[in-house]
Amino acid sequence: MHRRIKGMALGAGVAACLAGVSGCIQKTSGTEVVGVMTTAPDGTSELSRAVIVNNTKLARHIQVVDVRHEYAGDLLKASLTLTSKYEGTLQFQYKFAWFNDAGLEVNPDTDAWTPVVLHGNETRTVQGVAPGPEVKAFKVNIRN
Amino acid sequence: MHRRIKGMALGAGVAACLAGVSGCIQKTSGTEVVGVMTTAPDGTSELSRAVIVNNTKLARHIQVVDVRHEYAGDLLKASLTLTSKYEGTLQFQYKFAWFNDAGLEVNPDTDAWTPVVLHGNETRTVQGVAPGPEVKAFKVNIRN
Amino acid sequence: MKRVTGIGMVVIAGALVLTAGCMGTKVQYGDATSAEPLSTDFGSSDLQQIAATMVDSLLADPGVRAASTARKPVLLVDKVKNKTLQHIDTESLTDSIRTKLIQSGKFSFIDRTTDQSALDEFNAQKESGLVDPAKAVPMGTQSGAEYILTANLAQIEQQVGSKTDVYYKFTMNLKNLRTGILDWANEKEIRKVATRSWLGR
Amino acid sequence: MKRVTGIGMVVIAGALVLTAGCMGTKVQYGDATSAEPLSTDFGSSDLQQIAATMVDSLLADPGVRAASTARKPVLLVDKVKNKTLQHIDTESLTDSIRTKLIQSGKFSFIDRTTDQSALDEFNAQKESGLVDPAKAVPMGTQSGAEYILTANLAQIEQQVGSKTDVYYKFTMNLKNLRTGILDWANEKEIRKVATRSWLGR
Repeated sequence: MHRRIKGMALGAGVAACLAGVSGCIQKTSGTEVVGVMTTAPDGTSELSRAVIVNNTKLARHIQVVDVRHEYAGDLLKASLTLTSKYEGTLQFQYKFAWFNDAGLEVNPDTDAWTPVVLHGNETRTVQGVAPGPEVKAFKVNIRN
Repeated sequence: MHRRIKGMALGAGVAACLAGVSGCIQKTSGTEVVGVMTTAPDGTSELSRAVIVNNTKLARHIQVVDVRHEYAGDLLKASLTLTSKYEGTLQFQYKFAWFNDAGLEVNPDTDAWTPVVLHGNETRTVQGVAPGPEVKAFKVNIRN
Repeated sequence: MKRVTGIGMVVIAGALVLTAGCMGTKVQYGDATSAEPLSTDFGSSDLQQIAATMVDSLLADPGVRAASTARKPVLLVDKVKNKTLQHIDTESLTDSIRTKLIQSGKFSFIDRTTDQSALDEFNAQKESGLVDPAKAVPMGTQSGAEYILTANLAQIEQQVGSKTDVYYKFTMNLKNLRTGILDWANEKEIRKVATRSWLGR
Repeated sequence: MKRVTGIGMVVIAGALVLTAGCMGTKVQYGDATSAEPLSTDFGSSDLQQIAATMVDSLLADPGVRAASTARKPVLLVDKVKNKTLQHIDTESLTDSIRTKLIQSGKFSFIDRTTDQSALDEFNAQKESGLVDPAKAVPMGTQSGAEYILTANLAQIEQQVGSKTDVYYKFTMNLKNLRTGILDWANEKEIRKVATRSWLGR
């Protein structure tokens, strides 16, 4: 009797393992942050930003609290301030993409996913520098 | 009989260990101290500070009693006075981060967590020197 | 008695079929820029992170920017001193950094590792008799490097129980050949932690 | 009896499958600046703490500041004298210190460890026949060091019963080559205590 229960438990474990290996759908969606430099008729330029949440569970944990920029010479430098809303340690990754005036991506597929570790409720900035002076907009993908 | 109790104790120990490995949530949040240099219209500059408590348990033990600054040449030097409210020995770590005028982090990811040991009810200061003259604000994370 | 053993064998055979049916190799294209590490060895994501950090820092540095506004400085990438215990293709790492810097349009690069091919072509143009001397490229007009990018890759590995902790540090310097001064320096630290466990996750 | 053994074998086989399927190594990127030590050996956090202390002290020192206001003094980092019993990559430690000091913009550094690469490039510019002499970088115009940063790393280890206590002390000096005087000195002490226990943690 005891042995049978043990066997059933083992069987359930094997099934769980197989399911884990063959993989039910793993969510890889996240948050997208878009920043576009717009130039007003009087010559001043400003950054308009948008945050698109595709994964509400991740967005509950990581919040984009600020999007800033400055120019390093003629290169756009973008900075995101991320805050963890979670008490434990969070692991996620982000990737920058850069776009020119015509909306085309500059040097596509060259920016890589960068892993970040956020400790409980920590606030951190992640930065990226545009690959060229023609960049007028950027996009940051965040996922875990 | 004794043997069985020993076995059960071992089992419980193993279970606790496994739970530790597979990880119930470990709180890694702490306290955040922010200091910003603001320059008044008459040219005098002063430090405005804020203490953000994310972990009430830690905040009951470690209290930030003072935030001071001075200039070493053109480099901002920040000092935090921490007091332990606990009778035993406390172990925690802190990390500085530095920001420029535009709010962008200067040399991100280069400051490291520094461990500190506070004996019962001890008061200690921790210091940091800005990595460059462009620094106008700092942030200190404290966690255990 | 015999019957029971037969059932046992059927069960074992069934298990084998199950295993054989599930076992198999599925091959797919993955994300080339993925940051999901498989081991603590130096991997593609580490290479990409290091290259991105170095390029961003070099492009944004005020001192380097000042030197590269009037005209593009000529750079040479030196071999990376690999102080890890692994065999790492550090040339691949510096190739990535050089490629991104060339694409930025802020720097000029020369490459001494392919000088022999250039010399072979110059010889062919002069001595093969095939090339019109008027169309041949004159020799001895190339640029020399004004700066050298030097780098170190260090590793600290600690293993305790079922946990392996590997820390990599890549340090890069820009050496000005005229003054000998290191005009720029930056480093990138990476930590990878492997935990062996009996319960998978 | 025999029947039970057969079932027992199936159970064992199942357990083996379970183990093979579930056992695994989880690899993750960790916080590169983490201060959670795994052992009393010299680790990445010790390196970072020492580097931060030395840099902060050197930047804030009034005497050094006075010397670096008119113009940047030229420094050279000497090899660290490693007096511990461990193999420690002390160059990686001084690399961190040098990088932070260069980034502060207060000091100039020369690097004698990469002089050979510079000489190779000078030779290539003069002797390969590829480089236009007018574009070549003139040799013999580099700066020399005015200060040398020297350092010692000492260790005291004590082991009693299940307790291991390791004390590290890093001492750094700034030697003025003109006067021979040590213009600045600082040290950083680190203690790591390991307690072996029977209950895992």
